[in-house]
Amino acid sequence: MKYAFPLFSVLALAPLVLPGFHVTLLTEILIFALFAMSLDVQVGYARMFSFGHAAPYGVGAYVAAFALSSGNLPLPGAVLVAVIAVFILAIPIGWLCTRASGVAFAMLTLAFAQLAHAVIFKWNGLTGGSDGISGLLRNHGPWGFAGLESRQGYYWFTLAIVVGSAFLASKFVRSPMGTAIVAVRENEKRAVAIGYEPRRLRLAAFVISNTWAGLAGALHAGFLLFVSPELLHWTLSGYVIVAVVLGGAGTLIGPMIGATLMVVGGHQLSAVADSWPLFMGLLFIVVVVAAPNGLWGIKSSIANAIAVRKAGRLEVDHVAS
Amino acid sequence: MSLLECRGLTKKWGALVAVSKVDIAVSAGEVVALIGPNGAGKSTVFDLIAGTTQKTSGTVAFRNEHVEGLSAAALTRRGMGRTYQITSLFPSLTVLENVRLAVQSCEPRRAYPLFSRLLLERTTEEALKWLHRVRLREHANTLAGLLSHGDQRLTEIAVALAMNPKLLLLDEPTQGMSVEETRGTVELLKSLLKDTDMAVLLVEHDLEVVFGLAHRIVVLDRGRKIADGLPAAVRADPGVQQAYLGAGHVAH
Amino acid sequence: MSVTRRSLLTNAAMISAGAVLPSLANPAKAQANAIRIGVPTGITGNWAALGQQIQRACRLYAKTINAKGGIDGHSVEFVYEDTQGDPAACMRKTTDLIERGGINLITGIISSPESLAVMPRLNDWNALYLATISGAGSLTAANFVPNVFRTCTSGPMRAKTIADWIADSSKKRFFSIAQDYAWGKSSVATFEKLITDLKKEPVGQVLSPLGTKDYSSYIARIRETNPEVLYIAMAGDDATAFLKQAAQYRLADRMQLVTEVLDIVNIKPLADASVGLYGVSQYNFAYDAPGNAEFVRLFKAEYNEIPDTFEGEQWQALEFLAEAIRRAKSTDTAAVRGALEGMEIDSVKGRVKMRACDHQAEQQVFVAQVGKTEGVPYPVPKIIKAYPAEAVVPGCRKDSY
Amino acid sequence: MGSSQVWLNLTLNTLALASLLAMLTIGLTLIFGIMRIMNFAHGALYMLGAYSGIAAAQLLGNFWIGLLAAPLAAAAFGSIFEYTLLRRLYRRDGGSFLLVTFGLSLVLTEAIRLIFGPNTRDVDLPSVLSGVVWFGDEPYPAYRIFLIALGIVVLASLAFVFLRTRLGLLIRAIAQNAEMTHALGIDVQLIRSLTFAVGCAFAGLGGYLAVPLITGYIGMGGAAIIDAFVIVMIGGMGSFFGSAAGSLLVALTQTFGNYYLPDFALVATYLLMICVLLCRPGGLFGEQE
Repeated sequence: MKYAFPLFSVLALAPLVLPGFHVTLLTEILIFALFAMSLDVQVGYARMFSFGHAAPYGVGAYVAAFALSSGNLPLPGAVLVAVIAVFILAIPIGWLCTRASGVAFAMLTLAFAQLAHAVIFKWNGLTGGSDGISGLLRNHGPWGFAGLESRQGYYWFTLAIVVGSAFLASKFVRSPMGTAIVAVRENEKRAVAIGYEPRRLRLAAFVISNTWAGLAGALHAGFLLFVSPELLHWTLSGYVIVAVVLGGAGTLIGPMIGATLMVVGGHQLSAVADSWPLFMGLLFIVVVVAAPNGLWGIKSSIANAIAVRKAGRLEVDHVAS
Repeated sequence: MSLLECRGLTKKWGALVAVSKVDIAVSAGEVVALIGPNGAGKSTVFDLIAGTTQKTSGTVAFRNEHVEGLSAAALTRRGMGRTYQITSLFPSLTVLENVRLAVQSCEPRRAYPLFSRLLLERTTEEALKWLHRVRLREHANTLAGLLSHGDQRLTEIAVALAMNPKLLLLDEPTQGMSVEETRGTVELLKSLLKDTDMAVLLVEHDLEVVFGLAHRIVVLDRGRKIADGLPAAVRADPGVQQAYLGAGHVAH
Repeated sequence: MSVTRRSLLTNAAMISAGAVLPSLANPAKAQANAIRIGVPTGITGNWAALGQQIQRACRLYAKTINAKGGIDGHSVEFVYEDTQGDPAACMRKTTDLIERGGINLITGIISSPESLAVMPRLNDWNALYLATISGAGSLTAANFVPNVFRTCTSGPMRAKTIADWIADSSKKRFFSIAQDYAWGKSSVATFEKLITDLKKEPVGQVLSPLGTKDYSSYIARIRETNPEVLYIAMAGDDATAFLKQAAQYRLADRMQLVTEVLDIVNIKPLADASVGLYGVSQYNFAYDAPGNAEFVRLFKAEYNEIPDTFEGEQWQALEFLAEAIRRAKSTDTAAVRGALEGMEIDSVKGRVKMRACDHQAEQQVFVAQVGKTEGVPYPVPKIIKAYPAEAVVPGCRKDSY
Repeated sequence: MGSSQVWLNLTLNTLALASLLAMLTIGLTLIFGIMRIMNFAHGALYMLGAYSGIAAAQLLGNFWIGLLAAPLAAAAFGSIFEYTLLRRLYRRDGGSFLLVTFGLSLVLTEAIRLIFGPNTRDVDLPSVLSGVVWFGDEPYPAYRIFLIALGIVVLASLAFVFLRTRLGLLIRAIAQNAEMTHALGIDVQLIRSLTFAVGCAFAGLGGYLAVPLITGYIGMGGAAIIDAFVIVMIGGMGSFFGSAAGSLLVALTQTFGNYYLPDFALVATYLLMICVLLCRPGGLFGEQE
């Protein structure tokens, strides 16, 4: 990750030179990237395809919205409360969902997400029903710190959280637990034989992934200052999975790139062409055909190709001498 | 009392008797080889001991404890490690990570600490030590799936050893290796087993390997034990010669 | 750290400056160039049919007014963006239109959640939004913001119109079916309260989830209750599906069907099965007003069709906006807002007044019945009675009666 | 309307809905069984069937033509897709299929909007189907009776093909073990392509048959795909009989649920799926993991 620091520096300095709208767009990209990265922990490392990842995202957003509006908590406090709430909810739901694996797991997550959507849609008094909760405010901190209220302030806040999360996630997947999760994905029987418990590891991956999605959702609430049941709609679950696969599952950075492409691509394409979904669809198809391991996979295939060519040359040299 | 004590092991597949009333005992520090012609039931006996196949009758006692019906994971925790005939590493993890997973599974903290740097450092060090001993140190950061076949088998051994087993079940450790690799592996195993009280039960086709390593040899033929003794005695046993040579003659 | 902190503060200052800038820059830009109006609407996705109505009205308006030399010499230009009905996308598109495009006039947003997401920001953006579809009562009540004007009718107004119309009828027993979301629920609540006040009896109510495909169970329930009138608060594809299935069960033979939304887009697929259906026509192509006759003529010439509800509603909004810009002699937000407040125009629905207190346009609402008419190949809503604004518009900043 | 009439009504409604759902899901489950892929484009093919059926029926002024055109169009399009794209991907993991079929559904939906416009489309029923059947003094739509009859005929003939013909045997064999079947000298690829085409044809037919109830609209595919997945999961992925049973169960839940507990209608199907999957992760008729 030799590019991490320069990239971070560029992103951190961006608001100083970019016009306002670009900062807004960057904030949205960062949040969606975090969301996609959170799903990658589950999909890429534990191979648990979730069709209901909008649920923790949406619940995180709603809890943060309650905390901001009714609870009057400062913004970081609201985000923290949302993360804790999603964490607590993820444990029992994950426990149930991890009873199954493969497609059945995916459909269970979908079912729970649809239930969450129905509850939020129906529970008018609390959630505002289909109209959602609007007019949220980024409340001051306890010492009147108002830096997060501005567009740039919120961008830096988001950037810090997203970069921190990406750093932690990359540590996590290489951590003792992270490698154990990959081991279960690669060869479950063998992992059991050397003493690991797949269900517990899957549950851990589920809870961590969901909690991170909740964090992204809470950031979304603070960003748009509006929440509505669309945040829990299955189409969002679909889009985030597409972002993960598009970018390259199991790489953390790939899904973030996929997410960026989906937000920027969707936004720019729709500005120039009415039929932009058609072009997005074609793009997905082309990526699948041309880049089996997603966009980030292109980089490693190029690296591999170079390595193979070098190795070939060495061999040739060897034979020649 | 031996470390491993099997009595009357029997396995029937319907009417077919694969293993019949086999007794095997392995003591601490002992290297026992299980040999026999194809279809003699070596692998079945192995699977019965490792718990991956349910036996029809008989008993398996490990460290004075009946271990019937225990899962592979439970046996591992009790100190019975094994390698697999078909290599079963985690291909997209590095060699180091493969071994580290084994080291770390023996850690008392079963809560899988998330970011314990100490644990990570200690287990990495331990894993590197094992890699060093199987001479794979320089491949530590290679993906296991990209290793040569021989090196994968060595990694398998390192993984098994890393869990500090009291008894190691080695399932054809040199299968598919070149003559040179086989020789190297035998030397390596010898050196690994030199100052340890770990016991080994070895299934192997290659008699070179068997006679190079084993303290004692158990011979199976058609599911029955036909010999059990020191290498020299077994080599001289007419029954064994009959079983091997007879089978060989028929085959040729 | 100190650097970050300082730049943070500098930037906070820059933003507050930025919020003021457009209002200074825009009039000058508008004087020199075209008047640009942002339309974040549903071009693709589930809302495409309504989005098409919005776009058709805007295109025709631009073409017509620019042919006449624009507004005070400035041509009018619409910038369309696709939101697919998603509030987050609508927010992004609107931000883009306003901040990057330098536009301060927005119209054509479809869903109520989209409107509600955008509205709290309008003040910071110093931009105006003219609501032409969103019927949620709260837009001009609990969620009122000064920079929003609703030129179309609201849900409560339509419910009130039907209740008034029913007051004259001898029918007593009423059943309601509504889509299970904010608008449907508030419509049913308003309607049931009003008819209860009229000493009539609501005998049952069903809320159908959005996207329901099979309405047969609800129809069975309605048949079992056997009301005299069925009040329907449904819109979009769900409305079409329900009306179609109701027709297959011959529901109209047993009871009177009254729908809060009588749009051509929903009844056209039903063909003759829709004949006889009653309902509220927010805008009606056959309404006899000079402005409407001209609009329908232009529309037919352009699209070879008669205009539907939101084509009329959108046209009315644009007439309001154009007149306000003329009177304000600028597109400056505050000036246009000032001009709009209390402004009266002769629109496609007759005389319409934008009241100053909550920015709801006071206008008459029509009750119509579907029937055949000359020159149109499919049945269309025909006005049977018009209710004046005084009777149907709720009190100021209220969405109930 | 007496209570026995209500029951008769609800039962018929259940059967009619089940028959529509079965058309939608049979294709999905067949394709999963034989190819192990989740076809996210199934909803878009359903929509394609609806729109091409409407177009054909309107062009020739005959409803019945649509019953032919819809499955043909969907099968033709599905085959082209299978031949040009899916075939390259058989060795890939689930993610590739997800992305490519998701991409296709975007392309197809948007192409249909471009060709047919965003407005709702409908088809005229012939008089024999647009009428009603009287049960006492209660009218019941003839079209729903037609749906029930058609559903029974289609399911019965499919069951015959599945259980009694060589093709059915091959399909079941490939679903169980494709490599083994291939080793027996059978052209697995041909059977796969055929099954995919047939699966798409049923999606198309289902879409067209739904038009007289819900009309054809942009977004009908998206609404259908989730229902279809739920039913296929409840029945068991890859199981023909499972998807028939799942359709009936879901139709039963929705029809009676909407009548007796309308507030829970939204979640009833999902609760049903959760219960089934927690007890039998492979679905009612699927292989248990």
